[in-house]
Amino acid sequence: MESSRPLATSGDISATGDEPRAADTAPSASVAPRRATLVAEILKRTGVNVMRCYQCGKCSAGCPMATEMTRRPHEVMNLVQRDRRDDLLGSDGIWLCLTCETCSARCPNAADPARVIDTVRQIALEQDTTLAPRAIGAFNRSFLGQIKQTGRMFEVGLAAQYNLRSGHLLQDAAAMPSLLSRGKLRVKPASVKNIAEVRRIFDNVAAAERKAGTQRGHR
Amino acid sequence: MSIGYYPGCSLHGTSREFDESTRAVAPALGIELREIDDWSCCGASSAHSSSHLLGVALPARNLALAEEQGHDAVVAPCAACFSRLATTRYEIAHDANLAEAIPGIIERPFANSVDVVNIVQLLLAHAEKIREGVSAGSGTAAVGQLKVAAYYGCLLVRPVEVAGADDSEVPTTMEQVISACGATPVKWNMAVECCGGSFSMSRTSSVMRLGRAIVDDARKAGADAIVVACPMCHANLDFRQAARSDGDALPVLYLTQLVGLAMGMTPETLGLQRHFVDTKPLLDTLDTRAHELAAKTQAAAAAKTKARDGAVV
Amino acid sequence: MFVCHCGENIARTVDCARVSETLADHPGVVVSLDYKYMCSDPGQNLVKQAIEEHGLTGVVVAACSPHMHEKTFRRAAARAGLNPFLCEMANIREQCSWIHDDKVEATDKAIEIVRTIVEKVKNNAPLETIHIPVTKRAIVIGGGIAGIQAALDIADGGADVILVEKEPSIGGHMSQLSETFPTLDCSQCILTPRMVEVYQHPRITLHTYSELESVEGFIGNFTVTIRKKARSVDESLCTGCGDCTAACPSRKIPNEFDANLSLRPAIYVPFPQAVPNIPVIDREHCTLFKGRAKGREKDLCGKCKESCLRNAVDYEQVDTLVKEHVGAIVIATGFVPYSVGRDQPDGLKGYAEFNYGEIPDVIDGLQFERLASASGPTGGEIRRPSDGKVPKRIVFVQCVGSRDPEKGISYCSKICCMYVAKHTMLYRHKVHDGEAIVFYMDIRAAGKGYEEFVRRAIEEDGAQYIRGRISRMYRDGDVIKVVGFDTLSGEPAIIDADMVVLATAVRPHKRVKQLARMLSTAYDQYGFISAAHPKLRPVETNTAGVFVAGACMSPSDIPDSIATASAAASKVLGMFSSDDLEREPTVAIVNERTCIGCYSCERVCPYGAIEHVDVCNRDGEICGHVARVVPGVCQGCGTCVATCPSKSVELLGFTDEQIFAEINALLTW
Amino acid sequence: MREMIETATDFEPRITAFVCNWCTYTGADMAGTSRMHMASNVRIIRLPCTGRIDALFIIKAFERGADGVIISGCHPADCHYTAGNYHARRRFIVFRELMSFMGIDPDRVTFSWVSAGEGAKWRDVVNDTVTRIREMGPFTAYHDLAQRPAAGSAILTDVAIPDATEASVAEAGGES
Repeated sequence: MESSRPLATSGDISATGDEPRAADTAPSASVAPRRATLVAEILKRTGVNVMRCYQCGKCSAGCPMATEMTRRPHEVMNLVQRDRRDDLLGSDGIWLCLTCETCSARCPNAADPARVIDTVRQIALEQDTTLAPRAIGAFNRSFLGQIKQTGRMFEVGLAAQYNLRSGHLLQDAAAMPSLLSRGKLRVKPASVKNIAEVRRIFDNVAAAERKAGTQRGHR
Repeated sequence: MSIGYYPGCSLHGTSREFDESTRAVAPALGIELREIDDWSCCGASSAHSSSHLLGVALPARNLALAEEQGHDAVVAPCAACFSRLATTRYEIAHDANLAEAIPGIIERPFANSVDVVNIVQLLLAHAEKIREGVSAGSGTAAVGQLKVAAYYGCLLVRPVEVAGADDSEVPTTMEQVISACGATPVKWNMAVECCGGSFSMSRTSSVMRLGRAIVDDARKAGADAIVVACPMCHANLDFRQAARSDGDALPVLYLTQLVGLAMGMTPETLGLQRHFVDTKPLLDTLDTRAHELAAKTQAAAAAKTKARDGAVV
Repeated sequence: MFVCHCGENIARTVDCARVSETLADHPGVVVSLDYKYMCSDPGQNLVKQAIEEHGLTGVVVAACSPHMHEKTFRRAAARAGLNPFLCEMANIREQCSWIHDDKVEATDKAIEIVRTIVEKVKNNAPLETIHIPVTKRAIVIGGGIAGIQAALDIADGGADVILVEKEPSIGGHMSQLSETFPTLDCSQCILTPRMVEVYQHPRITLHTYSELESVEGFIGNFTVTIRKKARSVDESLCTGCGDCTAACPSRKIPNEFDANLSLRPAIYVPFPQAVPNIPVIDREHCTLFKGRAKGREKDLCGKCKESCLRNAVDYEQVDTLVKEHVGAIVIATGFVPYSVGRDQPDGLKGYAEFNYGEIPDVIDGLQFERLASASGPTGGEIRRPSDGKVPKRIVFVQCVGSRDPEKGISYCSKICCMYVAKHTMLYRHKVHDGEAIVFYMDIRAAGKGYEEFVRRAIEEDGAQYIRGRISRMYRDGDVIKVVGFDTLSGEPAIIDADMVVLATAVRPHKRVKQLARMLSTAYDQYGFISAAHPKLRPVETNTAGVFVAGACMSPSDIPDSIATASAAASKVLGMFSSDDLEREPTVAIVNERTCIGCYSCERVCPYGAIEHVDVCNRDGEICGHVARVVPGVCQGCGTCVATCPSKSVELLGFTDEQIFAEINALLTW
Repeated sequence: MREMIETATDFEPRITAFVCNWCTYTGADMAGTSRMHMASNVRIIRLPCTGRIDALFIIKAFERGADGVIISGCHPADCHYTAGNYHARRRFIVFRELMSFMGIDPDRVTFSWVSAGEGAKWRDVVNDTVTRIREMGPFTAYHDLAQRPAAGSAILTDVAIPDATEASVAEAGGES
């Protein structure tokens, strides 16, 4: 008499996006897969509901970088709410965030702007690595390259690689002697003994992400 | 209780004085630190901002090592390392799927059983020992004259659920350690404002601007120096501000260095010579002031005794 | 058996025709039909006709929740000559059609629901409505503007009223206000005459400095106990001359009436127009009582008593308990402002980013009212508390606490938008070169003349409104740095203010939960009293005979408070208009033949409705005793029924037979 | 019939809910008013108060084929009748032991407090209970016992222990 059915939860944000519902719903394969809304995607990745944001601007008020951004944190939240993907992923606001978490600590609605911006950055990189400003992308790539190579970050090498990648060839070059004289720079990198293990972590993460269908584009 | 020591990359490089002072202070407080064998980089913000999973997996390897090596807790003096390790511990504890996936990814058994503490929490737990050391009288007299601004920055107070500070906006833990050292913490406004953190290299101009506001407010509040517990904060407030054109930089001490000075260690042991903003003039001035003051007090006491004796006679 | 479509509400997911067809075959069902709107007149006529035509002995209406329309259909049945308690409702809307999608499934469920109720009705017995007498006196708890209005309206309507106020004077928060929006008329000028009227009204008994201690009884027949706290001044002797107040040597106690912006002595009258104008000794701060509390044998002071020519000061006075019988209760306990400080009650957080309000010259709205009031600590001049300077730039911050779920309050406090606009006007009228800057999120000015009032503040009085929340404020030398963001211009708004006024949230009084429990009335997660129905019964509570008025229900301004107070008063007067009340006969009865007189029922009865009855034999000799339920007192919970070891108690309307019939109908192999 | 469609996965439990009129029934109404969708396996029996609930109601429900029972009333201290729910709670503590004795897994009964304002909580109680009972599978102990004499005399030679249970069930049912 009774058919089995999913226990839908009202107010579930995924209902407005097109997240897969319970597995036993009617097959929807015939419908062309539409990309999930940013709100739904962020909810799925982080559990943060961006619709909680009511645009009070408290995040932007406390943001140390707000003066340098053209898209401030509250505007980023608004662009996510309105699913303005292209405007958002191309905006400087997401790259100028320091992840200092001031916004999230003070957000009256626990809408966690820092986490949202962080996630938007990841979504951007998965779509197109060139979206990141050259300097910031260069820094991150150099940093991760270092870890893959030696298991630890080695500042001289990092600075050299970063300067090459960012095009700021001589940045802080003048400071090198004074850093050296203060014993602050190691000339030779110290490597982790079991470096193979660290490298496998990178491979395993990549494999896991491929499996989860969120493979990063620049790999 | 066995505490694993996670120095992190910075403490083996640009902020080796943080490492030196931590290693010097710990035994004096009866803390045995054992460096985690074969630790690797926590990935910092770079790993995390490229891949959430990588940002958890790299710290998890180190927590798994600590677990294997029999530690109950890990202390990470670097606030950035602390934040990554503590966030990892928090996220794995609150996400069953992640907890299941991690052992496979780091290829190690992992029960997430090791506590993560920062250097402020560790020192605060030994505040009584610090006070004993200070009252033993061997400490540098200058510390008693020192007025400092306790600078927490971001990672020691945020994210609120991870950092474990007593209050994310008006924290007092660092001030308590400073008071235990005999120095005076000033009331100021920038204790939890961001210094620019990881933008030190990639966006130096922003870091200069943010650091300047912090140093200026500390100066306005009457501080002789700023005390930090984060290599990035130190680099941004010391290295970057040393270069400011008005020359109005303030000495920036690691909390461990302050504790070391208070307990009578030499500036060299604590690596103070490695700073860009020279700390020597400040310490010398304060030292002189302390001695003058002591002499004055002594003279006054003597005069009083004399006067009393005179009255009796 | 009648199935309602409720327009599309039920018919959308329940196949009403199938329900009525299926039930038509059910044993005992004579009529089974469905109709678009059963609650409409034609729908009700269908029921009446069917009863008359077929001589029905029971009616089931499958429609909405019984809480919605049970009364409607029972009345319809009664008009057709059927005992109303033979009519029941099957809830196929709230608990079926509205919560399911699948039509087949929902229809099957609806059929099962209806079947159980049909089986129940087969076991229903005709019952007679119970009549209970009404005491035509009311008690009003709280002497603010809502309580004053309710008391006056009830008393003017001809019933006696007892007004209880916990403070030494009535008047409430309204007496502290300077001028009121949207007319800018003086608050005290319109309030004080009403306070005097209360004092002089022959039908109002006023108990100030008193609190409700306990309540017993039920609608129409409550017994309340009032604790009159020791005032230490004999009210019958005191003339209110003020000599004692002048004589008191301890004068450094924060003055609550001035929101702690001034000081008062230990024996004091809260404010000059207080009603009654009789002082009270604040025993917590009085030197004499502090000494006694520490066990000193000799009193340390006695100046007020010495100064009193009428010998009205009485240090030996103790709290007294007064018992009163009333028929109705009005709750009007008002509100307290949220404070941004570190210490907070359960569920709330302070504003660490505002340094917990510990920055001098950051004050709240009520404090600004006192600064602006002619009777306030500065005589109406706007001067900041720290150094008495006239602030040249004031930042007003809206939604502090309110609409801030992370701090524990999600709701809008409703009055702040308006009083902030008023504050900017008062300030600009008094300090012509002053800047009034308001940080707001939205302006909520829904009320007669309200939007115009806010526009006037902006257009004519030059208040500057910036849309955005404040992230942080800190003291920077002589000024307060207010770090905000103008979300409309997209620019940071960092302002050096001389003074900051926080429009803090409106919260229910902290003791109202305790009161609500005493009266068995519901309250929401914040502690505001819940109305019996948010729309249809806004001033009644779920406890019959208990009504509610003013800001203890939800944040309200003065007109709202007065409106709800008058509404509550008219409800009370309506109740008092007849000599007795009708009550549903859902009460327990004892089968005296099987009762063994163990009185287990008496132990569990929450209302004390069980009495002992002697059983006599044919010769009139007492041969045993049994329990009996007093129908007027019994509220019909049925706890005694489930407790009775000899199964001698039944709850009319919910008998064992009825419930087992339901279970049997619901589940069959 | 029932056995035929019941495999481990698509078994649909039948659940009877005994709820008080003032809190949970109103809460369930509120869930409806708020259009909160939920599993349709629950049938509500409205009582004035949880204090009215007799242990026999629950046993009767299981005897008549319920796979699970929900008992829900006002929160402690919020009872419309001041203290009915306290008495109910006290009674159920004793009752749980009786249930195990009678061969009913106490986990088949959900006790909860749902106030008139907690429509969402009611939805969760319903959905959680349905999920849990679905995992536990159908409650067939009493049904099997009832079927046994009908199935043929051969089974009557079975061990004596189930018969003792059967007797107590018959008693419980017989009193209704």
